[in-house]
Amino acid sequence: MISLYQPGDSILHRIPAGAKLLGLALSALVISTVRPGAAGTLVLLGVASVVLLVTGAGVRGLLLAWWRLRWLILVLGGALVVFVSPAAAVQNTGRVVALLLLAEAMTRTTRTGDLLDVLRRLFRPLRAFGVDPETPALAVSLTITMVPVLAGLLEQVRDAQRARGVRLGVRAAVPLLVLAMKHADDVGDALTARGIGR
Amino acid sequence: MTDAHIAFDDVSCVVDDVPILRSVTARLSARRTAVIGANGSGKSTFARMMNGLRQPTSGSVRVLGLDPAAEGMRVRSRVGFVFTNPEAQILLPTPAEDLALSLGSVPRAMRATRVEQILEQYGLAGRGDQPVSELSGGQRQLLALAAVLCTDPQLVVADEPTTLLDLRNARRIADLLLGLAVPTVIVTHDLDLAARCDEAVLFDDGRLVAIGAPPGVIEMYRRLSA
Amino acid sequence: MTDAHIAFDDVSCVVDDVPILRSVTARLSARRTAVIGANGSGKSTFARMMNGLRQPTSGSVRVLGLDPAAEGMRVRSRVGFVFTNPEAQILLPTPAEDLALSLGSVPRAMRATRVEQILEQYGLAGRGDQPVSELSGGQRQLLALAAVLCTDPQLVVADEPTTLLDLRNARRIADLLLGLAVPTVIVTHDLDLAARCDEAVLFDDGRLVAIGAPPGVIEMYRRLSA
Amino acid sequence: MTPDRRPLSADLARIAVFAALVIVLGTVMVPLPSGVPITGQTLGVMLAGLVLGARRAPLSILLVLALAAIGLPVLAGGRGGLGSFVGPTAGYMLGWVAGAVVIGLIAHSGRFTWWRAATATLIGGILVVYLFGIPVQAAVTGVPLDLTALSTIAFLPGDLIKATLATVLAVALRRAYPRAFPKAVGARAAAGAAGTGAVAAQ
Ligand SMILES: Nc1ncnc2c1ncn2[C@@H]1O[C@H](COP(=O)(O)OP(=O)(O)OP(=O)(O)O)[C@@H](O)[C@H]1O
Ligand SMILES: Nc1ncnc2c1ncn2[C@@H]1O[C@H](COP(=O)(O)OP(=O)(O)OP(=O)(O)O)[C@@H](O)[C@H]1O
Ligand SMILES: O=C(O)CCCC[C@@H]1SC[C@@H]2NC(=O)N[C@@H]21
Ligand SMILES: [Mg+2]
Ligand SMILES: [Mg+2]
Repeated sequence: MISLYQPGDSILHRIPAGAKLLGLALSALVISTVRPGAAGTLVLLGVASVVLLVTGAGVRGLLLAWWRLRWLILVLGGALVVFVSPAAAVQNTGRVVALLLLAEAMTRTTRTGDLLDVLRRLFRPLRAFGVDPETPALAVSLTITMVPVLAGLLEQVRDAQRARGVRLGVRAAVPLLVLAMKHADDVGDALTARGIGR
Repeated sequence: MTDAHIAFDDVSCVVDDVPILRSVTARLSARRTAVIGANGSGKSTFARMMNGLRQPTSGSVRVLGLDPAAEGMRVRSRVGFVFTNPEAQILLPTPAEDLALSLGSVPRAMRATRVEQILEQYGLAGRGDQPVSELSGGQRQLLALAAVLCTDPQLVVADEPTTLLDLRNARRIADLLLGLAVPTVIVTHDLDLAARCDEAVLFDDGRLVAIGAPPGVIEMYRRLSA
Repeated sequence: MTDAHIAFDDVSCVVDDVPILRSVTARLSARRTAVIGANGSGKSTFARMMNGLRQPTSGSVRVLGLDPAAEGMRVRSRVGFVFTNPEAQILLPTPAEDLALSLGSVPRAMRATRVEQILEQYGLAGRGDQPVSELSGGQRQLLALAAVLCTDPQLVVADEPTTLLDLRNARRIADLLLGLAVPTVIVTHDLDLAARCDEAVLFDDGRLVAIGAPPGVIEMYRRLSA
Repeated sequence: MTPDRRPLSADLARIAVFAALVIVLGTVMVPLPSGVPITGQTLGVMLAGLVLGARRAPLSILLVLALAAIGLPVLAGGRGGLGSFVGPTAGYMLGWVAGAVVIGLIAHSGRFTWWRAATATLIGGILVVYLFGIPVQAAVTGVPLDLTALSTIAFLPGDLIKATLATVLAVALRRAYPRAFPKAVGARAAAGAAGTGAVAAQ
């Protein structure tokens, strides 16, 4: 699975992951509670765009980010203009877009591994309840390993249908689920055998 | 040369810029053909092309006179394919259901009786309604084979069908496959099984490097792997 | 008899009212022990009990002087277990991460160097950060083995570790396992591999029916399967 | 109702495999202009609830959300990143977690039957998810609540199909691979500590 991380050495790349995460959470809180007016929202959008530019996304990356949000902007904005008011449309749509841009900046500049470490730290208090903070992090990695395996199983089931000249349609999910559960049980044994996860 | 049931002509296959078959030309006309070679040498890819499960990037494949790429359905209704892992091949929860799936062309009223017959014939009598996951490895491979053979294929391709089996089950499946009246292609790492075929094909790094009587080809494989 | 690293004493195992091991008594003291027998005869169950992956319904199991049922963690930290299917054994997305997981006890700072060493040693140099899904079958089995052996186990149990491999890869893994200095138990359908061990154990229908020098035990298995 | 007592860590792999399943199902999606897509992932949520039960299923969903949070493209159509948690779909994702719990509770409240599974997916997989999703969507987008609620009609046909599918598949899986399910309440008492119980005991 390819991470959405983009290597680089901008300021945002160098700020620790935990700090960025906290920053994003705080911005989300502030933006949605303060509810700046229409003008304020436009300033906010400008700031968010600049932040994204600073990550090294370039003008092209920035435009692309906006382009991906086009439907949200058009439809949400449109609905709000029709049903509420143009000012509300700018305010509310702008708020959502600004937050999405900030989040994209965060995602582009933070390595998966660094976020995993944050996750580990977040889970550290769990130790008091007898949960190993490594376990959630391990589960995350285990899932990443399993996605291509599952895709491979899907292919096996597809091939089996084609080879046998039958089309199961959605019923094909049954053999897929069986293979997936079998795989899970094998992995469970391997985990136990390696003395991990408990 | 016209009676070859399988003809590969300068077939190459490239996946993600990596060549996995390189200019393979082969005419198979023996009743029983073994395909041998190292892990990743292209054996399974070669076998899968016989059934249109994989398509060549260039070159032409003819199977029973048909082009699997263009006439996939017709080829597949004539070619039976057995995979290594029976688990991946059994599509429905119980043996009876799975066999009935293969018998789509048999009138519904007769299907149940036919299923019973087949179960009996493959030593699975009484297990028709048991969850497939509770069958033993050998029983599962027998079921997978039964589900393929009961459609009366005109050609059978098997990709390492005995790998997970013990002596008796491996022999049983091997005897079944080698005893078929229709042409049979068997991909295998079991060189004793390969030796029992009429012809052998050796793959190395995507190339067909030898084709001929099994003893010589097996000897060459041993030398290559030394 | 006190130097047996594995001792089964009248061990039975019943799952859903079906007996899968019946009163097995065995003392293994050879450096390399092969376990052979038909599909479903109980070999894997026997092997799994050696590190507490399965528990007996009755009887006692001692491994390296410990009881796997009661001291699971301690036994598992001493016993390395290798499965047939490398896919299920590799737990993390890349070889480097997977090996690092095994090296939990090594100080963080030294781990990366150690990982590089191990990759080198198992012919996987330079592949540390490649997704596991891009490794070949043989490379995956090597990685799985490396992840187990790098923890310096005092006993190694392998359940059909070479089944899915070609001649060269199978030989490589077999040589690795047979060359270990610690006691090794190998479940296998490959009788050539079994013949290379110092002792062999034969299972039939949940019963241990023979234990002794490999040639005799293999001969008996052949007769049983006839 | 006795919840399954196996240690959670013994089921780490199952929890992960369902997370992976939800991720793979994300490739089946229809983007809608509202920013909330129709997605195959709700089918995964329902299956997780039915198979894993009330304790493990939500962990599976949380795993997917954690992966999304650390920037992997695991949501419908390959989206991911923290944006998803501040956008209009945030509530639905929260609803998946709660829904998985409810599905598990209902489906495993007695012997596993198709009607229990169906009830579970309808209530937990649709009602609960919407209950969380709609208010958050309305709050984030500023569209009035009633209008937002009305717009979810677009999801209803798909979600009803997915509920049916999840029910049928879970019942079939139970026949094909009985081991996948936590033992039913009655059956467990009969089986006692033997067999699979012994494996779990350690
Ligand atoms: N879908 C795919 N995508 C990328 N590479 C593939 C794919 N399928 C096969 N390959 C590669 O093609 C090569 C040939 O694969 P193939 O399965 O034909 O080998 P094989 O001879 O059957 O090996 P084995 O003995 O291990 O079954 C391998 O290197 C494999 O990694
Ligand atoms: N979890 C389980 N539930 C029910 N039956 C099981 C389970 N695991 C194993 N069995 C049964 O126990 C018996 C012994 O299985 P085991 O895996 O030990 O055989 P084996 O000798 O390793 O066979 P193979 O050569 O096919 O690997 C088989 O009949 C099998 O069906
Ligand atoms: O991918 C996401 O960010 C979450 C998407 C949430 C989609 C909701 S869940 C309930 C309803 N049914 C659908 O098919 N889509 C919506
Ligand atoms: Mg192959
Ligand atoms: Mg076994």
